[in-house]
Formats: sequence, C-alpha cells, structure tokens
Amino acid sequence: MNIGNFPFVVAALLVVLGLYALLFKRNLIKIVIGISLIETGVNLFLVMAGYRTGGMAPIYTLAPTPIRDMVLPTPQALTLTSIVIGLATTALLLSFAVFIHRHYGTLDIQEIKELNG
Amino acid sequence: MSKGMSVIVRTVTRCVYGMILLYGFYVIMHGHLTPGGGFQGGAVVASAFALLLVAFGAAGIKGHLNRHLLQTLEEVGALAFLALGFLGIGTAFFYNLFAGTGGFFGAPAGQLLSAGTLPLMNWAVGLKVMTGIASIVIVMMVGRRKEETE
Amino acid sequence: MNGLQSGFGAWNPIAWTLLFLGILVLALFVRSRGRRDYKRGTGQTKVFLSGNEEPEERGGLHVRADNLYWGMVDGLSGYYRRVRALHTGVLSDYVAWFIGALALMFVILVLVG
Amino acid sequence: MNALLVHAPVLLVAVPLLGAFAVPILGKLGRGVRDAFIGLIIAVTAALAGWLAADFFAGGAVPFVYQLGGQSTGIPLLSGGIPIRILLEIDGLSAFMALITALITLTGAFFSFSYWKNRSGGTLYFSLFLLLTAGIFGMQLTGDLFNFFVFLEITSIAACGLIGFRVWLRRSQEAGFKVMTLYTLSGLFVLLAIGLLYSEYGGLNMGYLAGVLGTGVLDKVALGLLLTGLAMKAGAVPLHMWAPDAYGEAPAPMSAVLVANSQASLYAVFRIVFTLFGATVSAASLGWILIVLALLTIFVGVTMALIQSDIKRLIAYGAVSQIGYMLLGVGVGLAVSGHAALPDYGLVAIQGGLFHMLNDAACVGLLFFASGAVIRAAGTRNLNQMGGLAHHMKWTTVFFVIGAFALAGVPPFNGFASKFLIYEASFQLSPFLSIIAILSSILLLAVFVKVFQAAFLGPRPAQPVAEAPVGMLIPMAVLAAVVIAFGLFPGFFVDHIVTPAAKALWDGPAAYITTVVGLGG
Repeated sequence: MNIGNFPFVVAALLVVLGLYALLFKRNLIKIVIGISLIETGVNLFLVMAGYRTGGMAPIYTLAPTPIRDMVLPTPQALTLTSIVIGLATTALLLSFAVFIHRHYGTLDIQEIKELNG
Repeated sequence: MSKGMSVIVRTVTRCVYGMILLYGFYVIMHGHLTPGGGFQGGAVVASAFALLLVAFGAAGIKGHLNRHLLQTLEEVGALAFLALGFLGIGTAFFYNLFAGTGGFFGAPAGQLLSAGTLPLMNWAVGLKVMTGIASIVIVMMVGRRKEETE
Repeated sequence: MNGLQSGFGAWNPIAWTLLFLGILVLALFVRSRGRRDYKRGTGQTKVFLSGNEEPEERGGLHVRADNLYWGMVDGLSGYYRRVRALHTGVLSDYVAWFIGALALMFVILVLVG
Repeated sequence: MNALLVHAPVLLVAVPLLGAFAVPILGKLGRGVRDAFIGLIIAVTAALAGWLAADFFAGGAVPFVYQLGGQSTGIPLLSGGIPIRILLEIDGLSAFMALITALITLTGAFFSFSYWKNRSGGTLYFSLFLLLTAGIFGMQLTGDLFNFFVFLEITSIAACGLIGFRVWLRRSQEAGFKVMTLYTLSGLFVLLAIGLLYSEYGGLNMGYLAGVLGTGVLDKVALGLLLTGLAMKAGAVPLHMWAPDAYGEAPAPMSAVLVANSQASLYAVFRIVFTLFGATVSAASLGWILIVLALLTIFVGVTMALIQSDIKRLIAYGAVSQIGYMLLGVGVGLAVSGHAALPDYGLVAIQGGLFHMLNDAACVGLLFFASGAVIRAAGTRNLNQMGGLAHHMKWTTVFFVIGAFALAGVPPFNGFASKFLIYEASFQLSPFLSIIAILSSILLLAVFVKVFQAAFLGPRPAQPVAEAPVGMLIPMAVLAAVVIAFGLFPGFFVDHIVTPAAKALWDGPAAYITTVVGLGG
C-alpha cells in the first residue's frame, strides 16, 4: 500500500471509532467524544483530499512556480469552517449534558429516555 | 476550585499570559498574509482567558472579565463582519471595496495593510471568536461552581 | 383556471363548495319540515341512550383522549407493540437505525442502481 | 431589474443574520424596541422573499445566479472552467421554497411576540429564531455544496438551541441532546459526501458538479451518504425518531419553523436526486427508494400519532407523516422520469408533492400555533386532562378545525387539493401507493377528531379559561386564510407558483447547469 494513503486509513478508523462510541458507549460525555472523533476523521479526510505530495503551504505571496507545487487551499478553508462548526456543536452538546445531569442525576443514555413512544 | 491552582501555575500564567495574547493578536492581524486568521487568533486569545480562569479560579477573575461585556463585544464583532459585507453591496455582497485601490488597506499584496476588507473581516471575526469562546468557558465554569454549591 | 387537472381526473373546489352549500340548504329544508307538535319538558326531548337514563353528572361524561379508538388500537395491538418497541427513546438505537439505513442505501445504490 | 431586487437573494440571508446579532444588543434597550426591530427585520425579509418570487415567476422563471464578492452579481467568474466563487442560484424550486419559509417565519415571529409576552428568555429566543431563518433561506438559495453544509449546520445549531434553551425544563434538555447528536451525525456524513465529490471532481458548485458527475462507485457512495443524511434531517421513517422530540419540546411557534427546516432538508434531497445526480443515476431505482421511504413515513407517522396523548407530540407525528406525502409525490415523479415515454402524470406527481409542501407548512403551522394557544389556556399538554375548551376559545377552535381538516385532506381545503394530485398521479404508477396514501389520510382525520373531541368538546372546564390573545389569533387567522385561499383557488397557485418549481425538477438539470457553467465555457 502506498504510504500516501495511510492518512485515509486513519480517517476511516477515526470515523469508525466515533461510530463505535455512539453505538456502544452509554456515557453522554463519551458520546460527545464520539461525535468529535467522527468530525476529526472527516476533517482529516478533507485536508488529505487537497494534499499534493511535496506541496507547499498555500500562501499567496509565496506561491511557487509552477503553481502545481502548492497544496490546494480550498479543502483547508473547508476544514477550518468545519472545525469552527464543530466547536459550536461540541459546546452546545456539552452544555446539554451538564443540564441533563442536573435534571436526571445521571449521564447514562440508557436511562435518559423519557421521550419515547 | 474557586481558589485556583498552585503558586507555580499562577506565576507561570502571569508570565505567559501576555505572550499568548500577543501571539493571538499577531495571528489575527496577519490573517490575510500567513496561515491563520480571525478564528485561529481569536481561539488563541480565548485560550489565554481560559488559562486565567483555570489558574485563578472563577472567583479570582471576577471583575476582570465581565461576561456581559464579552457577549456585547461578540455581537459587535459579528455585526462588524456583516457591515463589511454590506459595504460592498453597491457591486455585490462581500465585494472587496478597498483592494488594490492604493489607499488605506490598498497596498500591494504581501504588506500588512493590504487585501482591502479582508484584514478588517479578520479583526471582526477575531473579536467575535475570542469573546465568544471566552464567554462559553466562563458560563461553563460558573455553571459548574453553582452546581457544586447546591 | 380555477380547478386542477391531473390528466386523469379533475377537481374544482368552487363547484364542490357550491354543491356542498346546496346540499346543506336542502338538508336544512328537510329538517325544517319536521314535526313541531312535540311537547317540551317531557320525555320526548330527552336524549335517547339505548333506553338507559341520562347520567346527571355532566363532568363524568367526557370521553378522555386515551379511551377514544380503544377498540382500534386494541385490534392493532400486535402492530403497535412492535412499532412502539422501535421508539425506545435511547439515542444509541437511533444512531443504529441511521447506520443501518446508510448501509442499506449503499447496498441498493451500488448493487442495483 | 431593480437594484434592490438584484441583491435580494443575499439579503434574504444577510438581513435575518444582521437581526440575529443585533437583537441581543437592542434587547438591552427594552422589550418594545426589541420587538419592533424584530418585526421590521422579519417583515423586510418576508417582503423581499415575496417580491423576489413574484418577480421571478412573473418573468418566466429563468434561473439566475448571485455571486458574492465578485465584480458583478451576475456572470460567474470561471477559472479554468470551474466556478470558484460563492454562488447563490435561484431557480423555480428555490424561489418556491423561499416563499414557504417567508410565510412560516413571518407568522411564527408575530405569534412569538404574544407567546413570549409574560415569559423570560425572549431575547435569546428571537436571536436564535433569526439565525434559523437565515440558515433556512441559505439552504434553499445556495448554489454551492459546501455552503449548503454550512447553512445546514447553522440551522442545526440554531434549532437545537431553540429546542433546549429553556434549561429549566428537563425534557427539553433530553430532546436537545438527542436531536443535536443526530443532526451533527447526519451533517458530518453530508460533509463526508461533499469531501468525496470534491476530491473526485475538484469543484463544489452544484451546477458544475451536475455536469461532470460520473457513475462510479464513489459517486454512489457520496449519493448514499447525502440521501441518508438529509433524509434524517427531513425526518423520514425510519430516521424520524428525533422529530417528535424536537417538534414536541420546542416552544409552539418554533415547532412550525422546525417543520420549515425539515422541508429545507427535503428540498435538498429533491435538488440532489434531480439536479445533482439527475443525469447519471438510474431515476427508477432512486424514485422507488423515495417511494418506499414515503410509504413508511406516511403509515408509521399516522399510526403513531393515533396513540399519542401529548397534544404536541401528536401533531408532531402528523407532521412526520406529511413529509411522506411530499416524498411520495416527488418520488413518483422521479420514478417515471426515467421512462422513455415521459408520461405526463410524473409532472403532476411532482406538482402535488411540491404543492403539498406549501400546504403542509400552512396547516402544520396553524395546528402548532393552535396547540400553543391550547396549552397556554389549559395549562397542560396532556390530552387526557383537557376538555371543553371550545366553550371559551371559539376562535382557536375554528382555526384548529380548519388546520386539522386541511392536513387530513378534507375538501375544499388546500390539503385535499395537493393530495388529490398525489393520489391521482401515484394511482397511475401503482394503485397500491394511492390506497396507502388515502387510507392514511383518513386515519389522520381520525387522529384529529380525537384531539378535537378530547380538548375542545366536553363539559365546561372547572375554571373558565381565557381565549388566546389577539396577538396569537391574528397569525392563526393569516394562516387559516392562506389555507382557505389555496383550497378554493388551487388552479391559480399551481399554474403560477408550483408548476415552474415542478418544471425545474421535471425538465432535468440542463437549465441549472448552463446558468453556472454555460456562460464561460
């Protein structure tokens, strides 16, 4: 296997690990960690999608010739945006977890099921 | 927890606090030239606030970081960003009005005062992010403290 | 212009409304032809409940929401037991449904379409 | 074109966003100033959406783009054949959806003024409300996949903030956590799909991508991720479990806007299957996927609604089932669009599905508003503890009955007009489809008879209750008027609004693509 594909394997592993946490972990905080893991995996995938072997950082004034030696800036902008969104999501989820613990006295997702049926 | 952490942590915090702030503002100001920008710089600045909060505790920083002021500044940052977008509406929303005009912020690419409205947008975003993250950290910290007293 | 054509049938709400109003007027007319010589305040104006006496406590007469359609829900109890068991309220199960639907979608799209 | 109208697409996003950030500051000046400002922002947004749609449909529904940050708004900049700018693209479907959003947010905001009159937390509520409005408009107008993801996440965060911002209510926290987790999960898979498409084709613009997409396995994986993620956000069975939690625990006016949010995700599903993948993937199999989802959604939604005893959860399941009718209409249209003969009933089915979106927004909004007034008067959400409200709340009763009849498809209200088109068209594909649809519609009427009997009929309540305030009745009256107008004059609306939107799907992606990439070559 080409060593350049290794990051994609890591990204896939991160997503799978995150899904594992979502499916089998019962603690709310671990579920939030699972979401963060999936997000990290997707972000890693996005950055890798724009990488060129041996490419330079995409800085306008340092643009190399030929310009093909620069890594793509667009996926980096996308990743950045997605990180910002992830920050807001994680903060919101954690504050929900804080208040759920205050109301229900537990962080076990199996016991937080008043809304069913 | 409200008493903060040990003398070593507090002293180190005093030493590096200014440096973190300086680095954060550097990242914000050079957002249009180097990797980084408003969000990253703002997050760095907010991490300095978080460090203060951890080292000195919620009681220790009372009066230094006003949550309501932070939240108002966050709205101002967001409004400033939108206002910069509206500035270009004579042509198109977000049109870069000042770029390449030779005046203020119109210098050739690569200088600090270049790229038109982009550095201004970075400042606005930086202001929003630093105050926003700081107020999230403070709210979570204060919420925790209240829970402990209950 | 006003109605809808489906290429198969047609629907004209104005005509339908006019017809509805016409039938309503007809029904009211039939009703007005009814007998007026009944005696008020006697057994003739009492509610007929299969020969039973009308209960006096009006508050107890209201059929509550869960009692409605009792027979239907009971008749479908096999279906409802299964469907309610799916709505567990546990987040992990909802995530599992999502993963399952995703897998099924992949299988269908890659193998069939 | 008018100068303001040229910028209307971006203003629809920017003006509510401006309001969202300015409301917390203006909130410090007092409630009157804040409410007047919010009313102004929402009214301006709705007027812009109405104006844009009116001008667009009157002008023959020719798609156009708005380019952010360019030297001009119209012609996109091309760099090597790939449009790199941030584009908003308005075609018939986008303009139609913007109209729905404008209707619901306008009435929802004015209902909210009355709803929050004697409660705290209004400033945060309205700030998030405007953020959600901006996000929904953004989802509907954007021509760029990544921006679509950003707006999707904006709506997720704002919606969950609105579900859970009343931190003193324990069930709202539970609903907020669950909904946010599922929204984020589906959003991340949508992002993964966008990343796949980008790495394969090097573009994010929908028009550009639609022109170059192939039929490889990677495209199908991306399509599967997009479809499942967006079906989750739209609330299609079996991915609907979050929807009753969300609609049920949000404040009443918010539930109506959350339905508009789900419809925006549904819009994205239609956009993806018709425009993005329209030329490459087998229409029949995609169409049948949508139809199966639709039948499950219709049937499970209605039957689950029947056994609820919480009034808002009941209406929420009803709203879930209506998502199925839209999927059914458009799915039938998609399934037959692959036929060589292109039978006409495909277009009729799409018309029905889209018209039902508009009708569903109005009826479900009306029902959620009425449920808010009912809960406020009865002091409980449990239908078993209600009764006799019609003695004191005559207007609310009338509006509730109109909304319930319309949603259940009773003539001559608007729900029947759109369901008529769906029934007739799906009957021609397979009679089984329309049998399920009609049967479920009848069951839905039974569901609302149950609510009507339990909450409004019966002996007078022990304590007299007050009629809803005028501030709540007027938004309900507006929606009721819309319901009746669409019901009595469906031909007019179908000809002028729905048909251009349906044609944007039915005629294939060619017009959408050439608007973006045809100009520069």
